[in-house]
Amino acid sequence: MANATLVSPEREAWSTKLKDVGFWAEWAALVGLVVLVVVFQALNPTFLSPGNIASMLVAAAILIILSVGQTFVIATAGIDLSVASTMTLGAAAFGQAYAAGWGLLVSCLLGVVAAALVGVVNGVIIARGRITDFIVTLGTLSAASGLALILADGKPVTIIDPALLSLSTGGIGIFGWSFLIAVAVAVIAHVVLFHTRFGTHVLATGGAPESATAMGISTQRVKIAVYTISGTLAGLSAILLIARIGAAEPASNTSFLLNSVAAVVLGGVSLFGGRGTIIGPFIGALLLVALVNGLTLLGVSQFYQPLAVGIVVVLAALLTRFQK
Amino acid sequence: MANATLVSPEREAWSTKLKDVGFWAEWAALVGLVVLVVVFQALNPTFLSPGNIASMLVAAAILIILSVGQTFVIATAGIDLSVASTMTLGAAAFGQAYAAGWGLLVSCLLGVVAAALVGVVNGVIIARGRITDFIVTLGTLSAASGLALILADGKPVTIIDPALLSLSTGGIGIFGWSFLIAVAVAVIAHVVLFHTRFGTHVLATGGAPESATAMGISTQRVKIAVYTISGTLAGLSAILLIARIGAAEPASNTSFLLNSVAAVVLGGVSLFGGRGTIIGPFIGALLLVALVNGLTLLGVSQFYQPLAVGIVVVLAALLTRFQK
Amino acid sequence: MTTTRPTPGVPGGAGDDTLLRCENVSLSFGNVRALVDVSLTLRRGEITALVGDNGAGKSTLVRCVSGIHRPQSGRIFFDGDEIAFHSPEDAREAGIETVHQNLALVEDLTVWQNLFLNREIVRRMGPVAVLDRRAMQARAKEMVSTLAVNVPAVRSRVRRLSGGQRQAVAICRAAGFSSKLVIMDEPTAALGVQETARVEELILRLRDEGHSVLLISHNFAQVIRLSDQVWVMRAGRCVGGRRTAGTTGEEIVSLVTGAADR
Amino acid sequence: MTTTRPTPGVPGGAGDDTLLRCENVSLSFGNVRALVDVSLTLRRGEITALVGDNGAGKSTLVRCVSGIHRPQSGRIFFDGDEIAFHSPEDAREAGIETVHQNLALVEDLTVWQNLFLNREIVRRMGPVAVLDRRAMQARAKEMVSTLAVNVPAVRSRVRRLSGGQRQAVAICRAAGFSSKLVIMDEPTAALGVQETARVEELILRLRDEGHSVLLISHNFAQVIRLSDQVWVMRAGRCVGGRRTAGTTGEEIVSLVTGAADR
Amino acid sequence: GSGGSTGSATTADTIPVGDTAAVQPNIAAVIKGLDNPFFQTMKQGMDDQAKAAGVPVTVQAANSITDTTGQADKLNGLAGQDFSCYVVNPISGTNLIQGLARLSAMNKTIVNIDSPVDVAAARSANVKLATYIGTDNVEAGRMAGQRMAELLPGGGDVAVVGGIAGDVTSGARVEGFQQGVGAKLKVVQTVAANWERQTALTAATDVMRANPNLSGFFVANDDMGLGVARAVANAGKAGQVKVISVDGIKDALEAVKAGTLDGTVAQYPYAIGLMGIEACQAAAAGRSLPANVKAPVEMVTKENADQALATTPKPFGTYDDPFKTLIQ
Ligand SMILES: Nc1ncnc2c1ncn2[C@@H]1O[C@H](COP(=O)(O)OP(=O)(O)OP(=O)(O)O)[C@@H](O)[C@H]1O
Ligand SMILES: Nc1ncnc2c1ncn2[C@@H]1O[C@H](COP(=O)(O)OP(=O)(O)OP(=O)(O)O)[C@@H](O)[C@H]1O
Ligand SMILES: O[C@@H]1[C@H](O)[C@H](O)CO[C@H]1O
Ligand SMILES: [Mg+2]
Ligand SMILES: [Mg+2]
Repeated sequence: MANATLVSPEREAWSTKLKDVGFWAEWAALVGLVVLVVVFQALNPTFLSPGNIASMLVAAAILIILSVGQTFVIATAGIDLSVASTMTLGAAAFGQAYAAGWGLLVSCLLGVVAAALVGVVNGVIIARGRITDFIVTLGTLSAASGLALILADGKPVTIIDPALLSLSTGGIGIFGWSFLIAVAVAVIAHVVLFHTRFGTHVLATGGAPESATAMGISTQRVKIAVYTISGTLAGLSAILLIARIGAAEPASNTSFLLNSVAAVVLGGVSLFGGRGTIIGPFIGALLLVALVNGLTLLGVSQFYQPLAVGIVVVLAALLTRFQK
Repeated sequence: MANATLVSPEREAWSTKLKDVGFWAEWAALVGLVVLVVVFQALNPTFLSPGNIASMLVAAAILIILSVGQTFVIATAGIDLSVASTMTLGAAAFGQAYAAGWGLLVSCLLGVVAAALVGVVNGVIIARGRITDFIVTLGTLSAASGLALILADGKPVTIIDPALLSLSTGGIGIFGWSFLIAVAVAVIAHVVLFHTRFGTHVLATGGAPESATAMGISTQRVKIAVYTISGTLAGLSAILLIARIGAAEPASNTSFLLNSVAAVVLGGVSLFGGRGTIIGPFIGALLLVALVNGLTLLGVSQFYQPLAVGIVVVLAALLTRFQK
Repeated sequence: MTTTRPTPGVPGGAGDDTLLRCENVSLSFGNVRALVDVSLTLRRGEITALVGDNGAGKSTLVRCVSGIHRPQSGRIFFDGDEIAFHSPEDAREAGIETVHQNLALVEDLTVWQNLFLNREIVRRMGPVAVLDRRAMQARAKEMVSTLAVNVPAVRSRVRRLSGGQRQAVAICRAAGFSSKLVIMDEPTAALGVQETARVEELILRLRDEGHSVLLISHNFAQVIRLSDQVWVMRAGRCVGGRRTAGTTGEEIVSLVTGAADR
Repeated sequence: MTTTRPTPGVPGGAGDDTLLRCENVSLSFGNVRALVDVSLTLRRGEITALVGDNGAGKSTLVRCVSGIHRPQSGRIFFDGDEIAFHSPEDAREAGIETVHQNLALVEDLTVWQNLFLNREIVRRMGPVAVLDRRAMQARAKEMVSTLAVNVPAVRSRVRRLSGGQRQAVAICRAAGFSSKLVIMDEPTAALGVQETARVEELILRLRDEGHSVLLISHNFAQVIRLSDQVWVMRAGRCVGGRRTAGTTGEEIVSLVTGAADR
Repeated sequence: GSGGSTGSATTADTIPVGDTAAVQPNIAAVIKGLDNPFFQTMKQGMDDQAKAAGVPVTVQAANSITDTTGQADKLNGLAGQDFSCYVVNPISGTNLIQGLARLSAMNKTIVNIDSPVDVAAARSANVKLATYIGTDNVEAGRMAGQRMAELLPGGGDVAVVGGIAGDVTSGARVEGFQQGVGAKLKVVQTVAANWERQTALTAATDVMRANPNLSGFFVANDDMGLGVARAVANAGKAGQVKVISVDGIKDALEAVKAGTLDGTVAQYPYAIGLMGIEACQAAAAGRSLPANVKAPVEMVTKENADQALATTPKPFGTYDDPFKTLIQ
């Protein structure tokens, strides 16, 4: 085909790619994951048992979805510190609706809408108010968790729903439904980021906001959109969280915040914006979940676990350098 | 004087400065603090009582010192997510030394040295390994808190020491010793940042690393230095923390992390590096402490406090825009 | 040789073939008066040059016309209508493409992505519009090969290109979309001889194809070589205009430096 | 007119007054061969020009000499000794100041801070060395006023300056410190006529004061006007050298484009 | 423990020292964190008693149960105000010492509930506590351990899910549990789940994978306990792996009734909060208070879960409340 030959001489050879530091930086999470899997499997053969893989994948689902949302934000050189609290607010909204007897569907919808609204608020304040992302989402982190407490009056609502239960326990083979949802989210996100105009504009907004503006891209609208995406995905995560623990709690879920950012950065996405992949953060999230799973399987003492996690995170990042 | 006249025509008029958005951005924290003080005082006259001012200032001391360290790091376009854990490690080191009967002075020294070492490790990995600050300090966040747990075997050490107690309760007038120490740290930091070669190089490293390198500045050395400063100040904070809570605990002090960054950003320092003040973060820290204190005085319900904090933080940041 | 005062519509006579007219446009940044009552016109199908010292306000005027800044006072007419662009997108919609002095490229995107930035070619796939990468890459190759000597690969990121290669990309982009007016802010500043020659060819070709061009340049030889009309700015003001045919490099230099006033 | 082959030490005859000598310097970025066996020399007290198309490797060579890149093979001699700079600081210590093509300014610092970057004047106050801001500001004013036309205030941040004003600051910095060799990578690319004239004056003054200058420029008229020796690069190679007195703009163009080889 | 007295030199305009029951205390309380139903129930006990007695009470809480300095800040904020009695539930043994020293210097009444203030630290800082009302966390853990031993007479392997690593309360409960289980049961693994239900669920899943023969979990609080119970159910090991936790929140009682949870050591924060207010009343009335009051603790199992649920948040059994008579 004429087109193909036109393009092929420009396709960089794989050998060149392999020598390129940037390439390895983007795939550090994968290398880290593979190393981790090999080590853990050698030390404890149950690690790669179907049952354990299945539970790791389910455990990773929420983190993956949050990280995908975070990736969009970080690609615009922003950061969403409110993801975890937004998820909490979504859960609280769901819980109240469910407790009021509005049914599963309406409750799900309300949970997602509440979370999406936090995203919209983030986006509007950041874009129109031109305030640093960090401080705005730090503010909504606090505000959303406050709202969740107020809404739920600080009490968890136990949710016993067969549909939700099967969401967290059922699946196809070793792939639980919640993991499959996470995969679907990641695939859609990949298409949006790399195969739509919007995706290109997200990267341009992050990489060179002034240039994007000069080319007529409304960086404000892009900013609002990415925060809305992040909020909406936090809402979706809230449903998976409720399905998983069987309750809608106003608890703070702080560990999800730093982990979502860590997954994105381990996934090779620059915090300075303009570059990004979806597969990277996806693998980054798997890496973090596999790490804790493996350490627990090995029976590493609770005091040594944080140390081990810290060292592995730094080593995974260092991988990018050794490959040169 | 000849020199003075040479310079004076270039001194920007105050009226011009007041019209400049950048100027207000840098002073948003002060405006926010003044507004807050006026509102709280109107609602509850005990707010500005000497006793309450004194306790606010003491309460702010640790946050101020951590924020000063964080400012140096952020001025180089980095971020130190490990400050709070480093402080915890410093406290744990202090606790073990004290429990072993090594005396107050040696214990203090050990606490500071342990924390400074974490800073050095951060700096070396970031500078030499060229890994993103975020991921390295996220790793040391985890690793340092793990080390603290291991060192302390997960148990707090009660420290009953008259000298430490007077550090947290004594002072000059309404100024407690710990606040005075924080002021001294801030003054020294200001001199270092604005009146030494090192300070200029810090700003250059953050503002335009390639240009700084081209001018022969070793940005690696600067990076190592700022993380060491941040670690050392975290060690100093550990001593004040022990004095305040009367124990060396290995538990994490997570709230200090986000608060230290919030104080810096509210203080008008850009997370993109290259610009910074010390007075801004100083006031930012006071603002955050006054906010919680005021809400407590007003008896705002626990559930509404996070909401109020979130809204005020965003409003304080928004101030920068309304002033135009 | 008479000095044409910068009265709207007047320079050179005819008023009907005016494409762009600025009337008393002013803009200050704080206490820097970047533009002071600037009035000038630009004729359809011509190459108009804008010259002046560093800091004279040329780029600021360009940014007003291309929708980045909004003048604080004064009016701008384009193609017969008074315009008040709210964004660069409006200006591009109206048919004004600009090569900015800072190039306005996104370093982390590839050459073809930059060329089609906010002008992406999409294919409808059911409800969604998907980027037609292949079409854009093929078209990008064509666009680039007309201009550059060391042709940059259209799939390489702009970050990897040399200064001159970047300039070529930015120019390709402005020339590549059918527009009424192409503004070029110092398009050959970083270019080598061969590239400069190609850009000059391209500028002439654009004119011949009926586009109008506003060219900012410090290279007066080039200005004399290419332009039909020259406007001179000094310290934020438009201090004069000349038909190129009736002037010389020396006269322009004297206008730029203000020697003519003394 | 004989073509001087770029043999070290040979161009023009004498070998003793050689300040800089590159021998077979090569450097690749991935599979981009930016420099291929480049050999050239630069004489003490002369202005040496380096010309070539965009992407020919000029800036890369400059970065090797000023300590930013290290050549993958080949040797560089400066002032009689073989050098292997580990950092730009080493190069500055050795007496090489550079005006980089990207200017190497820190936008958030003021003009005077940029001028004295890593060359700050300090006062000892007991154990600590405190910046002498007043002295630096006064000195900065002097430095800037020799060059710029629209003199930027030395206390304003570089972010606020126009492209030309920035260039002026970068040149002032390189010229302001006594150095053996001043390298200028396209120093007048963004400058107006008056500024260009001043920079050319400055370059000549530097030479007259005994400094050596390496000038990169796409403006061949300027090269002919200023330089004593011209080296030509094409696609990473140094393809020829000429004494300026014995060449013409046309010959240089033909060397640059490769027409001379055909 | 001597009763504190209301009024002091610095607050001369308030009610003078008096022995009449009509003297009403003005109460401030600082507790741990309201994001856990345990503390909300505690607050509910305080509010109910204050309402019944018609005394004002202001309840403040730390941002979370790790926020030691934040809690100290809150106490300091309240210390400057005109309260006569302070009810405190400190996060650690010493984190409130500084503020308490200030209160003692002003002769305010201090009632310590739930977690005890460190005795040595209190002595050295001249902190005078009017009374301590609370449960012994080691004791609560021990009860859970004994129950676990009863449930697993044949012995076996058990695992422990704690709160945040290094947390004092969690540590005390785990210590008690280990004392209580006896020699037959072996604690094979201890993990930290940060007081989060989701984290506990994941950790318990992993622990069961690592120890296929596991027969029981001790969990440091109910919220995490419910997550662990779910992990057990998900693994299809319901009934096979026993789960016992601590607190006695409503959802946990229901889970015990339903059989998903095998037991919870109910601490009755409601009673603790209520008695805290009563203590203030008694002190204001000039009565002398007992130094140590043991709050009720019940092992709730399937047998008595109905009873517990019927009276929740109040204890279902009878318990000794020495303050009742003092404020009569
Ligand atoms: N965003 C801005 N904020 C403040 N001042 C500005 C800004 N943009 C331009 N200026 C100032 O306005 C004046 C005109 O600048 P402009 O960039 O238009 O000059 P120019 O004619 O394009 O110069 P050059 O030939 O150097 O590019 C200069 O003094 C410049 O410092
Ligand atoms: N850091 C880098 N990484 C990869 N390629 C580079 C890098 N720097 C330069 N190059 C490539 O090396 C070649 C030479 O570039 P260089 O900047 O030296 O050219 P130049 O002669 O200065 O051109 P110009 O006149 O346009 O400034 C170009 O093809 C460029 O794309
Ligand atoms: O006593 C309380 C509760 O058990 C809570 O669940 C965790 O923190 C402890 O201090
Ligand atoms: Mg310009
Ligand atoms: Mg170059």
